[in-house]
Amino acid sequence: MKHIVEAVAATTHDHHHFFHRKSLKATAPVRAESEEKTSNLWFKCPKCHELTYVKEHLDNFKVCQKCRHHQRLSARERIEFMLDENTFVEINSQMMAGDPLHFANEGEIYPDKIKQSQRKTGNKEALVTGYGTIEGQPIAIAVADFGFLGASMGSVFGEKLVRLIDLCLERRLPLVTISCSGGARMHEGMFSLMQMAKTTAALARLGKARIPHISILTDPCYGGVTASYAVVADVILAEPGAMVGFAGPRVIEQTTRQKLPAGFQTAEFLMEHGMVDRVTPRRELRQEVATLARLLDRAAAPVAKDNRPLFTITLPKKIANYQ
Amino acid sequence: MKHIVEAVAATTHDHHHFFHRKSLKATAPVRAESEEKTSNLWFKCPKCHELTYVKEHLDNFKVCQKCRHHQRLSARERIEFMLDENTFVEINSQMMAGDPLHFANEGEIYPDKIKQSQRKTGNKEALVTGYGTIEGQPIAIAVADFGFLGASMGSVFGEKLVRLIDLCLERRLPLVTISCSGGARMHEGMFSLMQMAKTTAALARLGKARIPHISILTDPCYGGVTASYAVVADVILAEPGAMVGFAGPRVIEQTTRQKLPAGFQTAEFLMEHGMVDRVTPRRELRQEVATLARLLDRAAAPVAKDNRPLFTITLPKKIANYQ
Amino acid sequence: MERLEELKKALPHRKHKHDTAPDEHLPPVEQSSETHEVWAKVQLARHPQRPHALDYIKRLSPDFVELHGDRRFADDGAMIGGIGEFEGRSVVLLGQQKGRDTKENIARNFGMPSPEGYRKALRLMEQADKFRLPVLTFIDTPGAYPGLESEERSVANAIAENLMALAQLKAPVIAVVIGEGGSGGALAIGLADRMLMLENSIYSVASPEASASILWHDAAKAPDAAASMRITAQHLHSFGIIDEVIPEPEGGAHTDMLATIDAVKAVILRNLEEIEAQIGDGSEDALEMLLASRYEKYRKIGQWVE
Amino acid sequence: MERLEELKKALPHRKHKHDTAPDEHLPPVEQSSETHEVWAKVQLARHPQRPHALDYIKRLSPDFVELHGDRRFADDGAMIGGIGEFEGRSVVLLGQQKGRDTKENIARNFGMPSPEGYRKALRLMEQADKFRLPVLTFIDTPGAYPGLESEERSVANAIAENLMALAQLKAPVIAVVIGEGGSGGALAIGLADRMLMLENSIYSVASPEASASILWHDAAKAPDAAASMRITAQHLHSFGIIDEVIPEPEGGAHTDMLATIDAVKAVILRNLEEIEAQIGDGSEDALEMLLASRYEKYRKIGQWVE
Ligand SMILES: [Zn+2]
Ligand SMILES: [Zn+2]
Repeated sequence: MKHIVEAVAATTHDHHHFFHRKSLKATAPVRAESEEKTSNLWFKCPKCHELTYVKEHLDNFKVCQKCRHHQRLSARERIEFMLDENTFVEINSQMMAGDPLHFANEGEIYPDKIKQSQRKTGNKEALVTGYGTIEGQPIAIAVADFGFLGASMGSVFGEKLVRLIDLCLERRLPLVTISCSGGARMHEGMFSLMQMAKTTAALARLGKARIPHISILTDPCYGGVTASYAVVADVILAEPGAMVGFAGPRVIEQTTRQKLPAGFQTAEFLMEHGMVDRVTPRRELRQEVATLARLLDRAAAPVAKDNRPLFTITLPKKIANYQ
Repeated sequence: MKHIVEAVAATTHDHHHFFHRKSLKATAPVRAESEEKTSNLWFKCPKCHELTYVKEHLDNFKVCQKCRHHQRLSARERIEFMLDENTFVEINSQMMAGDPLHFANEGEIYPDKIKQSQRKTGNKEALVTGYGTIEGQPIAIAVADFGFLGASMGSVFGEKLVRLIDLCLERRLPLVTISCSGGARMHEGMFSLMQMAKTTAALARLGKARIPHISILTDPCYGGVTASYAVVADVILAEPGAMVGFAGPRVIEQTTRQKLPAGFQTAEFLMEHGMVDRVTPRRELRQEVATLARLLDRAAAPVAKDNRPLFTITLPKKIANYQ
Repeated sequence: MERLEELKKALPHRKHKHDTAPDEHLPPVEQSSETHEVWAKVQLARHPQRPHALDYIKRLSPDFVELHGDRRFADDGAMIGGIGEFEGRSVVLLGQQKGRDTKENIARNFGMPSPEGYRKALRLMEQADKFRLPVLTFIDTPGAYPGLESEERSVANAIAENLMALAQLKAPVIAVVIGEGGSGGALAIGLADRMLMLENSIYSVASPEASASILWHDAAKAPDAAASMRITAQHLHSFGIIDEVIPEPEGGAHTDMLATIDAVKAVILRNLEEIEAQIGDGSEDALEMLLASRYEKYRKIGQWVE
Repeated sequence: MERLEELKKALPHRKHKHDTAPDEHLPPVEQSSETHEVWAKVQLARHPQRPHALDYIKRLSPDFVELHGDRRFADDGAMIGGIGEFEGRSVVLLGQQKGRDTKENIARNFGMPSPEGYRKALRLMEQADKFRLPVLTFIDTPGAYPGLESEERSVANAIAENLMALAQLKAPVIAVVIGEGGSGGALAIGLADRMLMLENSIYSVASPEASASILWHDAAKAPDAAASMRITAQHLHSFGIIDEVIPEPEGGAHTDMLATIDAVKAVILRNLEEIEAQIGDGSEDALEMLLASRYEKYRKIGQWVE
């Protein structure tokens, strides 16, 4: 179904001014998802097959104008879209996975898999962390990159998130997490499973300090991430159509022989079942997260009866040197 | 279906020695429920129509030996059965209802309805409160009497429970409530509804002092009582077959036209739906409540960081004079 | 009817005494004119064009962000909850929401919350406690939904747990009855430091219809029940059960929504500022005293003879 | 196989360093004998006659009172919870329970809890926190039940909230893997001050079968997956992920249930007494320090390079 290019441009254009001057830089590689790509000029939506100028598609933050399909974003794209320009300061960018299990799979060793993902995404690991502002509101942010081994949570993912939480505790910065994950980092075995406990225990400290955590669930989000930090938040937002769950649909069908209902595990399914606070279109996320952070950021630090801090947070010495 | 009396006596007899030496005194009037009564000698079970010697029936705490139907008990019978002999000390026995609404219904004024119930039950109000021991374990106890205006919760019901909670706070006594209720005391209007807030707010203080509350739900228990203190407890027990809910079955059928499932709102239904901790046969209640109270009674009073009590409980001056 | 209304208001506000016999008698119920007058209030309280919870919430907090779901089972359209800014401070806002038309009424179950609606409110009360955010609640419900599933997932447990959370919530709580205060289903967001009612709102232990069928087995006698059960703002104020009656425009709130909402807003703000002044720096000691006075408020409600 | 076992045990317990490259290489995986040995452990961990959670609970706490239901939706037979006395103090006991026969297995869903099972555990964890009661958990599950309803009522939310509750629970928490530690569904009652494992128990991020199908698209390769994923008590002890391996009778726990249970009882008691000694009078300060050290325990788990 071919649209007249001008019409597309026109409608997209209208949409354009609805957005603040931000838009994804054209340089950002448009291949976070393995969509069919007609050419560098055109983008073909994998869901409704609508054709859109790549430039327009980027202006609309990779959301299809016709069917609203929210294409996956890399961590860099997501940070660029969410944060005010030039305010993002990355921390712990150099941390890299160890290889505690000396994992090899069909002749390919884990360190090589890591190097492949690093080349592919430009990140050293699946989670990118740092701080900046959204609509002027200071926040700390952790963004998972599905391109990096399916954003699987391993030791580095966990430690970087926990160090970011240390920063939040030290500077009373609201925490924003933008999660997606294919599940555990099998290559790190039980080290990976334990990151669920580690990250959630860190959030417990954040909560006791009355610092807000806003979690955004993006497509796809399964396994350990969904069953730990990503759903223990003061507010949980989900992008329209995002697939979010604990066990994958295939496993459920095999185990239960049950026919899964339409829309199973979509963001809308979760909303209906009371599991997310809001399903928020991508272009409204900036404003909404900024508002929520501002509203929840006012709570004073808890003070004990004699005004001594209710509990002392032991922060690791190394907070100082971040880079 | 007529049993040979000896057989009945024999079976009942066997049962007898399973119980500790306690049994309901024969003098207790056997008419808590409007069952058909063949004569003073025999008791006919309203459910399975089994005939039992009244004496045997009392020995089995008014539980039908054949079908296990748990006949309703008056507050006096309940206290006599639950507490070690001669350990019960009643408090606030003289409190009587006011008449804030000057309520009259078809020529009959509220104070007269009160007098009728007082004659019928021997209590001044629907709730009997005091303290004593169960299997040696000291506890405070509040027992509702369905015979008194359907154990409806009015001002006195609420104030007596809250004063008992004051006693628990002062002496760190576990609280045992044995509830049944037909709902709100219409005659006191909003004063009655507000007792839900008053009693629950008092339980909040009990909880903060880490003093346990064990709630026993008995047949029938509906409305305000079920939606306030009776289900805010550390452990909720229910007698087999007890009908417990918020809205009555009739109201639900009228509103929803839905066919209600068999066993709807029975204790077993609640257990299946996760709402009660245990369904406990009457003759096991003493032992179970004593064990639970002992296990939960060990928590020390909460101490703040500087060992000052975590919060000061303001107790009304009048705790001293109870009678 | 107005004349009687003036007379009523002129009655001195009696601080009821709880431990002695009621010293003076309320005027006996003149069946007809009193009944007529009370029933007029009931109809105004239920007026289809009366402002609903969301109308207040959006005006008091333009940047209100609605938060959905109980994180256990489902989202309930009959209960609205979320956070927003109210006159410069962050607050949690809760309310039962009726529909404006049949379609919306079906979606919102006519403002009758299910267990998950109360548990959504519970979750937001816990958030208010965590961040020490004042809570404003707008009460307008015929009662908790009396359905099969409400019993399966225990609306009774949900109501009771809300009362516990509100009793321990370390921040100011202000509740306003804006229409129908339907029994326990209303009280579940109504244990507060300040209890306010609009002049033509009602708050009752059971609806007039239910009361009539209980008392006289004839729901048609609802007007008589409404009169004898003392469910008007004025009655409840005289009993000390509510703290303040908020005047409505002549003819009822629906005749001038904006004026009504702004009147409510002003009264809420005054009450909130009074409580905030008492709390001062919000130290734990100050908040413990807030809870103690909230407890005393309910401890005093009741009339008996010793 | 025993010889290799001895050799393994003789390896010095390495306190893993988290912020430098792993300094010495674990012996490479000799495919056959290691695989064979690990798979034998997996089969013992899953042995139908292996002692189950209730066997331990009833022996450690003869007066154990089982408490049912999550007070939200239902009671789940796959999760056992309650209170009882353990060597003179009141404790909360939790465990995933498998069935002994098909009938019981169906009733208990083969020890695979649903969301309401985890929420029953949550409720009892909150009670333990309220009364400062130590919590003993017995882990034995293939994993959380992967069903349609588990997603509807969000088992993910239930697991995460358990982890939060355990992280803040102001009383000692001791977890023991007595059979199968099935991924997040096991961890949901496994965030503890002391993490113990029976010698022939396993604890893995995914079951051997699931790992094999993920890694090689062939569940039949479960034995290879079990070996390479390092899921035995010995491996996890060497990684510092668990604190102590509890020896079993020769041939496995099922050969002498009582001996196994009493061995576990002794190790639990020792660990509990150690923690109680640290807590002393149980003042808030002491309990804050308990939580801080529990946090540090998990903060240290992970290997990376900077
Ligand atoms: Zn499209
Ligand atoms: Zn019978």
